[in-house]
Amino acid sequence: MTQFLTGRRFAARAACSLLVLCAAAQPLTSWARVELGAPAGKADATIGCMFPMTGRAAIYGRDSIAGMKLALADLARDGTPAPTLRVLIDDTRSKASYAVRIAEDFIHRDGARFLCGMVSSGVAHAVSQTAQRNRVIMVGTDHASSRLTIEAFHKYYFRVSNDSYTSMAAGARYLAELQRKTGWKRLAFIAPDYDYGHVSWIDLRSNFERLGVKFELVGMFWPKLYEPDYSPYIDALQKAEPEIVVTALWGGDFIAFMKQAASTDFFDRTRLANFDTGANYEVMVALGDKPPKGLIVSARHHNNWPESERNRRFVNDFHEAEGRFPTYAAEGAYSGIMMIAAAIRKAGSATDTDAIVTALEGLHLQLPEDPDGFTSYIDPDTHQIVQMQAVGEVVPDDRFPPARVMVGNWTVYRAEDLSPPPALVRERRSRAAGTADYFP
Amino acid sequence: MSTILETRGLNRSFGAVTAARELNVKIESGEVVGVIGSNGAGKTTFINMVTGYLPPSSGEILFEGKSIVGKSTREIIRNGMTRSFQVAQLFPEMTVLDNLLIALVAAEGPRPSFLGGLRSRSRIARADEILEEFAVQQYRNAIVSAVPQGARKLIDIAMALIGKPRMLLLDEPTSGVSVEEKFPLMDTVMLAVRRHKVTVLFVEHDMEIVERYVSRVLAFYSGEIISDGVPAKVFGDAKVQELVIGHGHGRKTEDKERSAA
Amino acid sequence: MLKLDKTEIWLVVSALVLLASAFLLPNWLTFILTLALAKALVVQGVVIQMRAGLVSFGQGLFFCIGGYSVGMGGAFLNIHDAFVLVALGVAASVGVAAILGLLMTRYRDIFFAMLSLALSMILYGLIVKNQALGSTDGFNVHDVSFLGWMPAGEDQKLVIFVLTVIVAGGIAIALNRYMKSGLGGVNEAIKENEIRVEFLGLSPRWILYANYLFAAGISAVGGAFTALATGHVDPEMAFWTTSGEFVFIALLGGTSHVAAPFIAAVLFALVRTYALELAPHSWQMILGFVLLAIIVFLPKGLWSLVAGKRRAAA
Amino acid sequence: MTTLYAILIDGMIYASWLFMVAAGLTVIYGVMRILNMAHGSFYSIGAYTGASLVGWYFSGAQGAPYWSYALLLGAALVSGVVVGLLIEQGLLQFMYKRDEILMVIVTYALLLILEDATKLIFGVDPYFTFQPYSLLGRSEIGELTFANYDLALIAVAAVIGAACWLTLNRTHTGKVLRAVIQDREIAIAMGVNVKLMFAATFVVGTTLGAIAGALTAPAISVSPGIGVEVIVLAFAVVVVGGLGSIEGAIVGALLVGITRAAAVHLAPQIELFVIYGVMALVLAVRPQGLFGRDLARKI
Repeated sequence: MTQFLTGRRFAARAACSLLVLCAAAQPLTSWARVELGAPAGKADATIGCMFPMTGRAAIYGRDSIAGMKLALADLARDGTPAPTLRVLIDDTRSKASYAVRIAEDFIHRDGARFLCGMVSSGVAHAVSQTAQRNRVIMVGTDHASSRLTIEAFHKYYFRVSNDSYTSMAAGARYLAELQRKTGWKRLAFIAPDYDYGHVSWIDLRSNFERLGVKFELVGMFWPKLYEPDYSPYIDALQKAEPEIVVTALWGGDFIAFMKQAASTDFFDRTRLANFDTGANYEVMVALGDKPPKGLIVSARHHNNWPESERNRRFVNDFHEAEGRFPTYAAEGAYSGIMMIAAAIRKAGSATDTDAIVTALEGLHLQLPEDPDGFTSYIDPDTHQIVQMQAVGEVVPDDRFPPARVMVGNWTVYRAEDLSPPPALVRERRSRAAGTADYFP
Repeated sequence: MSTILETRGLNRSFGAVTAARELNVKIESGEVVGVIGSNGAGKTTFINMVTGYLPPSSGEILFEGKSIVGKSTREIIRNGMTRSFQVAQLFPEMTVLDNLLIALVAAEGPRPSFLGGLRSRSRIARADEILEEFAVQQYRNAIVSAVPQGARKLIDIAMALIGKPRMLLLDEPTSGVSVEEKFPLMDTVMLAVRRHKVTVLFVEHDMEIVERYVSRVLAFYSGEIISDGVPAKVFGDAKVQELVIGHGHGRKTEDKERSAA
Repeated sequence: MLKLDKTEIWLVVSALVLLASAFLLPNWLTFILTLALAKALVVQGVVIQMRAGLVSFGQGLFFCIGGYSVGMGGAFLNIHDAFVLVALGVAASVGVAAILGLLMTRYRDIFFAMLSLALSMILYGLIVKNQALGSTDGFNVHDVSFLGWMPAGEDQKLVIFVLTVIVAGGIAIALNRYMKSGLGGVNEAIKENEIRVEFLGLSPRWILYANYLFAAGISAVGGAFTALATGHVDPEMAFWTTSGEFVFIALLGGTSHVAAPFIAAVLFALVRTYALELAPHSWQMILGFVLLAIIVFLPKGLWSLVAGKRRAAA
Repeated sequence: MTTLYAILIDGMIYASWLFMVAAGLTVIYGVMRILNMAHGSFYSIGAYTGASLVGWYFSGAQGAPYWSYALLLGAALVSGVVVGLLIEQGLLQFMYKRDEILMVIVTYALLLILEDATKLIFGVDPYFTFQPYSLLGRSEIGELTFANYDLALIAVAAVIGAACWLTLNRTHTGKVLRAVIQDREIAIAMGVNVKLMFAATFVVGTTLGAIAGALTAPAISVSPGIGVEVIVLAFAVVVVGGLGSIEGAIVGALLVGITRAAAVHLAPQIELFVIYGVMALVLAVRPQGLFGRDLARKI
């Protein structure tokens, strides 16, 4: 009589599968993981950082790691006694569920008191909720959606790079001045179809309302992230005949959009503006020596602005260490480490989280992004760093090879004009109470 | 003897071709009715209509007094009329035993049980009885695709009988079976059929088989029944000789000539 | 009451071993096991239909419905009990399957595969374009309580692991019964020769319909537990490459034994985790070669390796 | 009115691109009954080889720019034939006895392998080679402007469509191919060298996919994942038109193309959803597609 499966055979199978489990049980240190700074035992505090290290956004991960190395080096060289920091960096693979998993490992297995980094706002939003649940401080260095400091704000979240609201505030002011000169009326908006794209539009519109800028919205387009073919959107944009097109496309998408638009007469009839990531060094390199006409761009950090001693030293140190010039992600990561170190020093302890939170609120720290005479500081209410922002046009400039163009004709905006008014913050936070952002 | 199957004014045409014209047939329960006719004579159309696989263009089909026109194959099978296939339709990658067990499960009701095991002791015992009855027990655990054609035919018919039908259509049971196996196969089938008191509708080309096992013959030609009666009468009928058997179908006639020469 | 046959006893033993090992193994491994077991439930959904001859290239549809029901239940309907959320996911999934099943069971092999793929891509398209559901980013699943009990942070993952093992074990026993039952046998018969099943007086279409609903239900359970374990849901769950992965694992294990999908899912998770670490850019290639090897050398799946040639041997 | 023109012309451009992508897939299924999941990878291999060759050519900037089109086609032909032969001879020829659904999964495995292979060979960063696209300039139709390159694509797609249709229906090899499609066994029995036919068909199929990729490369940023993106679109077209029929692929491409163009212009929100909606609708009504043959159930 055939037994479905004789006990003996089943036992063999169960044993072999258990064997596989045990073989897999020895601790899997993820090879992709990078460790900087002091070893486990000697560090005052451990910082768990997450960046995309594979796929299209990998360049930002690489630059962030280099930025952190510079920060640790500056802390060591700096006279005043600084806390010894241990920095662990892992690959989020730009996937929220995976990043949440790494964050929990950092907290429970490595005892990290700080989380930092993250390029995509979606990933940052997921990890931010994990940070809140575990009462661990999270310092954003590269994601920009203003939702994290407004709707989904919580006590342990801080950000050390300009967010979408700040960039759009600078952009709205620039376009308001441009309207007084050229009287443009027709505006279109195109951004990637995910949280960051939609929040950028909300921030731009609320800034336009605050400044009383009247315009006719002739089109809004939402290509998906990493869209390879923008031609249908470019055709639709041309039919809408806008005078100004504001975009929140970033990195490879922004470059692809410009190159595809350049093969049409798009730039003869419209001016393209990108206030949050447009001036990134990676974009300048990709423009080669024939940039499209009329580009208006800004970014969270520029290699050639401000002309301050601190910024020049940061850029040169980076170039010496890495053999290339940094994208804006590097300065964000650098500021993150410097902020954490300053906060620990000010709070006097590396373990009392609440003391560090109060230390961070309102903390002033001179960063490469600050022009002479201004010092960045953390807004106590939104925990968003307050910095000046410079908007400019693309001009020939070969001081930073291989780029043949950089940004020039700067218009610089004071930091205080760019932060969201408290009333708007309260109003947006109350409206968020019922949605998926709201976190008990 | 009550009428088990009756057709009244049965017609079926495919476009211009009329495959069945005004067929009026009455079959009593217990009869073994042979159906002969050359290809395209309307035999297959008649069989497919009667087993509910093909709806008639017009006319009535009554099985045990109830009309089965428009009923799904499933309902007709449940009412007790089933069929076997010229090419045995079995479950090729399963064992012969499993094939019978599936047929036994199906016979128990339209909604097979979710919990009760397929290989229950009672079902296996019943399957073994059937294997003995059809003398195919040595293939019990063999995969069907490895079983010879003759045995497969027997299993096909056995599975049809499991549902305790009152009427069974045998579709050329001996086609593809070697000459030596033909008569033993038919003896086994007829024994089982008689034991289950099943009326048989019997499509066959081999006149020797028809003559030996059939109580009545329907001869088809271009959609009409040209002769209906005991085998001797039908085979004697001049029209049948010329239109049906004359087409060189009857192996008997060729053997006679060869032996006579 | 429940007379367990030999396989079911081993299933219970394996479940108990897994539960015991939960306290020994590092928590990143229990996390991978939770995801693998949840995924295995969806693979079981694919296997049941594969045994009846239908290859579902869109099982991600129900996996996603299960996951999003848990997510949306927590975020919008303020339901935070794990059991209610999982039940919500199963109900939604079976409801959708009840409607789609009427259409789907009319098709076989390539057409069934393509239609199921199209339907899951429609759900993907709907979610991606929906702002309230966080479009492509998806959104976080709120913390859940278990009949009122709210475990602390890290223990929650352990509780979810225990729950997954118990539910997966229960479903495995039910599936074992199902595979060995009359209905299970008829399933395989439909794959072999659907016309004969019809001529035995059964309706293949309604049996496939029951299969479709049952597969949708356990796939939703898989989706729900995945959402609870990862704490995040995104439209990727309904994308066709996710469904392709379920088919991959179903083939990896083979369809002849109830434990095969579980073992295959765990092996797949481990191979992928190591491959991801060792070769972040070519782990898919490794899986591709493994799949090819399975199809060429082990058509019945890894399972045939272990169970030996039991049919021929008898 | 202009939106109607815009939809029609955009629809035509998109339909011609869809047809070129789907042609290889439907040819291979028609003759060999293989639904080739890896077709997207041939598309991306064609795109990558085309983009890198043209990129290299323009970085040197010596030769006349118009040679880049020849380079694009050359890249497609070489990569298509090489990869096609490698896969057909190396793997598929041993598997023709397997049933259809298993072949789908074999090609799925091939997809996984080829996707990573392209990442290893061509790297992860996107390739921008827009010169051939902008070289042809633009033209005005009514108040709308369209890239001449896109309009040229319509012509190229028409040529490919006509070529496939003519070879299949008006040549001797076409008749033999159709015999193989009807019944493989009988074709073998009649002395048709089916092995050669399959090898040739598969290579033609992969090359068509590679050509589609290479010709699209100048219009997009070639980056990982474009292959996976394209497969599902090609399925929608082929299934709507009817698996294995060239006319079906043409009509399917037009239907899906114009529907998508309408969606982009009128209701961008439902753009992705509308393609699969059309596919599900046609499958529900006519499972074998608009031009497919109804497979009779023989007992």
